[in-house]
Amino acid sequence: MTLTRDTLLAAIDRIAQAMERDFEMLNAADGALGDGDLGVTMTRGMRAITEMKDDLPADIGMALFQCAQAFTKSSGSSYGTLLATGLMSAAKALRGQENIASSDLAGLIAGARDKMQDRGKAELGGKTVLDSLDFLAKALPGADDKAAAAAQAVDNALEEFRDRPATVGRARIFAEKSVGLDDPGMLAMQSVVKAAVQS
Amino acid sequence: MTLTRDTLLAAIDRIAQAMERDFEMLNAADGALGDGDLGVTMTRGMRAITEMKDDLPADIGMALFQCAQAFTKSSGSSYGTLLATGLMSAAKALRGQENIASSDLAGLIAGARDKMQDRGKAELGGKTVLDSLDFLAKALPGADDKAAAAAQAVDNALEEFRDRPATVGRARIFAEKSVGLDDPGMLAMQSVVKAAVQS
Amino acid sequence: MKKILNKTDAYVDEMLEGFVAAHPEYYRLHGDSGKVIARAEAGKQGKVGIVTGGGSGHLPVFTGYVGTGLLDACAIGDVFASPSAEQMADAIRAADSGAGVLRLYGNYGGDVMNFDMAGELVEFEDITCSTVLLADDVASAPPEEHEKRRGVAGMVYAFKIAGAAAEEGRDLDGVTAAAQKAADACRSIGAALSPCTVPQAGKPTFEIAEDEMEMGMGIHGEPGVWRGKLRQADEIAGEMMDRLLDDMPLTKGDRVSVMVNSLGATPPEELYILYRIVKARLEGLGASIVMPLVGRYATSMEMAGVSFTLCKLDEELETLLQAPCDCAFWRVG
Amino acid sequence: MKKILNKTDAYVDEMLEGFVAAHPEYYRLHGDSGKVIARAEAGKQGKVGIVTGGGSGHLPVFTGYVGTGLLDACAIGDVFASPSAEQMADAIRAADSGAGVLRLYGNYGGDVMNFDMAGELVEFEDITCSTVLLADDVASAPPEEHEKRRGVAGMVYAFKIAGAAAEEGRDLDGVTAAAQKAADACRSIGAALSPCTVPQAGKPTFEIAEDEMEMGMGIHGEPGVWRGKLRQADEIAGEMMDRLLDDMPLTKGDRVSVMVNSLGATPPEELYILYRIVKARLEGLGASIVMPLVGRYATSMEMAGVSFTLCKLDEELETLLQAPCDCAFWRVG
Ligand SMILES: Nc1ncnc2c1ncn2[C@@H]1O[C@H](COP(=O)(O)OP(=O)(O)O)[C@@H](O)[C@H]1O
Ligand SMILES: Nc1ncnc2c1ncn2[C@@H]1O[C@H](COP(=O)(O)OP(=O)(O)O)[C@@H](O)[C@H]1O
Ligand SMILES: [Mg+2]
Ligand SMILES: [Mg+2]
Ligand SMILES: [Mg+2]
Ligand SMILES: [Mg+2]
Repeated sequence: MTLTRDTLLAAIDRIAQAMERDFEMLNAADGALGDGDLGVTMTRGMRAITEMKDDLPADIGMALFQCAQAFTKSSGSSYGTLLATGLMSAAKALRGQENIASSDLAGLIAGARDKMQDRGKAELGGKTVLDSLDFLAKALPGADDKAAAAAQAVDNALEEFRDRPATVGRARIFAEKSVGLDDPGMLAMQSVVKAAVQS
Repeated sequence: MTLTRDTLLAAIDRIAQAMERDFEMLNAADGALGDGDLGVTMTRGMRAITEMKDDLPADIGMALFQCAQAFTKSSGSSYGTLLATGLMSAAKALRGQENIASSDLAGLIAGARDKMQDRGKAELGGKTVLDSLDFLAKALPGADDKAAAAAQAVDNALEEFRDRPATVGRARIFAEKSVGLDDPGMLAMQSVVKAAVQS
Repeated sequence: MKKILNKTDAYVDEMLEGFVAAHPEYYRLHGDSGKVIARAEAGKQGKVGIVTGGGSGHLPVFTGYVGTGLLDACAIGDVFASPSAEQMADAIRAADSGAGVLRLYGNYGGDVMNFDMAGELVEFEDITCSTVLLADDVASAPPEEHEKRRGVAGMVYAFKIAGAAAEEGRDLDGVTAAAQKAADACRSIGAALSPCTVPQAGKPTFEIAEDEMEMGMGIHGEPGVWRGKLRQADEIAGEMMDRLLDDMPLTKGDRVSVMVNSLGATPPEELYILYRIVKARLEGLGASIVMPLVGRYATSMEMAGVSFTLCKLDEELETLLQAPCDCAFWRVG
Repeated sequence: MKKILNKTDAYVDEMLEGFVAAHPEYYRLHGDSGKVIARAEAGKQGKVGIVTGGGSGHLPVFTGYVGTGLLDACAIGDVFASPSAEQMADAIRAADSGAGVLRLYGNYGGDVMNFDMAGELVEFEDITCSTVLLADDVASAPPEEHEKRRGVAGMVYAFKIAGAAAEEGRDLDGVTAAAQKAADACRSIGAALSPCTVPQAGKPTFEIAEDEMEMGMGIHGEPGVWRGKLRQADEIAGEMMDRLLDDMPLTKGDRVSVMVNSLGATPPEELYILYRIVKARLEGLGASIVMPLVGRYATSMEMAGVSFTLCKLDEELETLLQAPCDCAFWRVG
């Protein structure tokens, strides 16, 4: 299986829909210990991408680059900025190609994770979106069914970190209260990944 | 029957209680077309009088003068100022006396009505407290049972004016809407008079 | 709406205590009623004094506008209640420096009766008083009965203009005439989205549904001209401008100042959204906007809503409006 | 709480349109993102530039403080959302006049990441940047982790002090050092009574019962240190002062400025009631209050509540604090 501009366009539609559906859930999850805007960030970002998606080039690197640009322009929230940073990392690696081999996915995600870590200056294991990406990067290489493995990985990450305290972002101010609560950024990544791999 | 300092003190207690009881009712009546503070005005005023009532002199004129002073200091609302103006008028007439003959009541009320009219520059028949006083002043001379006549007069005044439009104060801005609504100042006078004459 | 206070009966006294403590360079308590504020440094000897008075709960109105080029003294009542005649007389005394005192205040029954009584009191002390009533709220009576209207935010223009005239050294007649001209040049209208709570009453001044607004409502919650669904900002601004311009048409070449005022809770962000329309309307007529005022100039504690005021200027009014003034809430020049 | 607006998506753009229209003598839009505000007249050539940035909904923070003796430019995000790195880079460009630019803003993840990215962008254009983060909210982390704290109203002191240092002609290091000193000297705490509504979210940022308050709540509705029954003003002020003074003890002879700030809906009347206690506490310790600020300096739209900020002064900070400044919301000197 390889991913192309068409696969990307279809995934964008599904992710955009998922974000509209999860708007309240993500706001609420973020609002428990933070400022409650994650649903706003994600719907705005995906709407911005949806608006320009017909103009995306076949060059999948360029296409991801343009998606990242559209997303950042729509807001400067932590999550949006981190996602765009991750997309840029993948975009750079893919520049000039018209498709992504599924065997390259794990490496692209690991690369995104590292760049996002540089940007946000947070540790792995800190109960953030970084950990979801880390689980993804580690689950994909050995898996035959990449879609199922990815869906499982984001679930596992949430499971694994639920009872740990937050250490990053607004929520770390309330580290104890965060025990037992899912990290909103990990929830968002769960929705994104599940929408992306569905078909 | 004559009225003395003792009668006055007892009446003050009853009126003060009536105003506490009618606090919400008077605010609501005033709030329908005005600023909704008549209950506040009346309770504040009566509390101010209650606080100093033990020091009232036997000279009934001086006593009423001091009541008027206490009431005005407690607020400068239209109604408070008018009531105090009326009390001052009676106080002047009674200066040096230790009691009020019941036969003098009508004249004192008529005098108060006139001074209040000067102060507020409103016409009689305008659906205000002036009309309640006017009804009182006219009902008392012929009546044997002054208490019953007074209670009847304030009821009659309300009855008579209920379906007329307001022409004075905040409510006149909504003259049409005021048709069918009781004037809050007339309602307050009804409560005051009924509490005063009860025994 | 919740409030931060101690005993409701102490609200105004404690407020004034903090007020003079926070701004000792501008304000001081005068006399011993505890409810009269005068300038920290009295105006020039021989300057006409200007006093105002009214209920608390409208800051910066009334007492905030005591200051250079503005008012000399202010009598302060309980929340939304007129001060007493005795307090007003004290304010007049504080403002007097021998050249007479203008009483400049809103057209409300209690205030009128009490300022009249106060005038009678100080007459014995040979203080000459004049009166100008603000009656700028177009929602409160038709044009034929404009003298019955309530006074609202337009009083800020009158304070400013009269204050500048007095500072300039005009005599009582001159200051009174300038104040009257300013009062006549102002038209206001308000729209409320939520009530406020008078501490002593303990509950909101009125009730209004979550999706409703009221056009033309008074600053104490007096009813307006219609109540209906909350509309979009541009529509609200459009109707408010319609009503003001119906009452005082403006045309090409007119010069006008405009105030877009928050009644309290409404944040400046929303005022700026409204101001776009106000500006477009006035400029569309060919009028020029002079010194627009967008902010909280006359409020009702935590009421949500806005008012617009137009003040049509001739050369004299414009010069006086732009003259320097200084108080804790407003500075020009 | 109801809002006056048009389309929620247009809220910030329309707000800024009205903002520059109402105050053309102070502000102009810079660049073509529509979300960068610069001084109407650029600062002196060779002056160190100061930029800030952050979400909308906090007026006068952030963009209101662009002005003489204050900031040079500001990047504006959506309500409560960080602006993008590109907008921040634009603001840095607007502020630069060759002497470097200080990035002075609140410690929030999105803002930090984006200002870092913006710095990387303008490095290519040979603009040198320095950074000072405001982290004054004592409720948001214990003293040992003070660098993790959120930035709240203390930023107003930092803007003022850094702005005066830049206006004085100090170089980038000097301005940065003054800003850092100001940031280190500030401690804030807030207490919220009601939430506000982010237009795009359409519902309140949090829910709180009619008789409850939350101590230590953040300006975007981030949770505080306790939630409980609404207390009396004097108790609230007492606890807020306790928490500030625990974190930064003051003693006889200390000089301190204090801000008693409304988060939006809370009217100035209530701030004055609180200020009595603030003043008594500080004077009781033998500290002297310099230039108390009581009003709306940093808000969250129509949120009801207050914040207190202490800014402990040495001679340098006091001089810079009292130097002249001028913007549409604040003027000193
Ligand atoms: N520095 C960081 N490094 C990694 N992930 C982060 C960082 N900061 C925030 N996150 C992630 O972003 C989520 C919050 O995003 P968002 O609501 O946009 O934050 P904010 O509103 O504070 O800008 C968190 O749940 C976490 O997963
Ligand atoms: N000028 C007036 N002359 C006679 N009565 C008046 C006048 N103004 C008001 N009133 C009476 O006072 C009542 C309202 O009193 P109040 O609530 O104190 O007024 P406000 O709050 O407007 O000062 C009215 O119902 C009316 O009976
Ligand atoms: Mg968030
Ligand atoms: Mg009333
Ligand atoms: Mg009243
Ligand atoms: Mg956010």
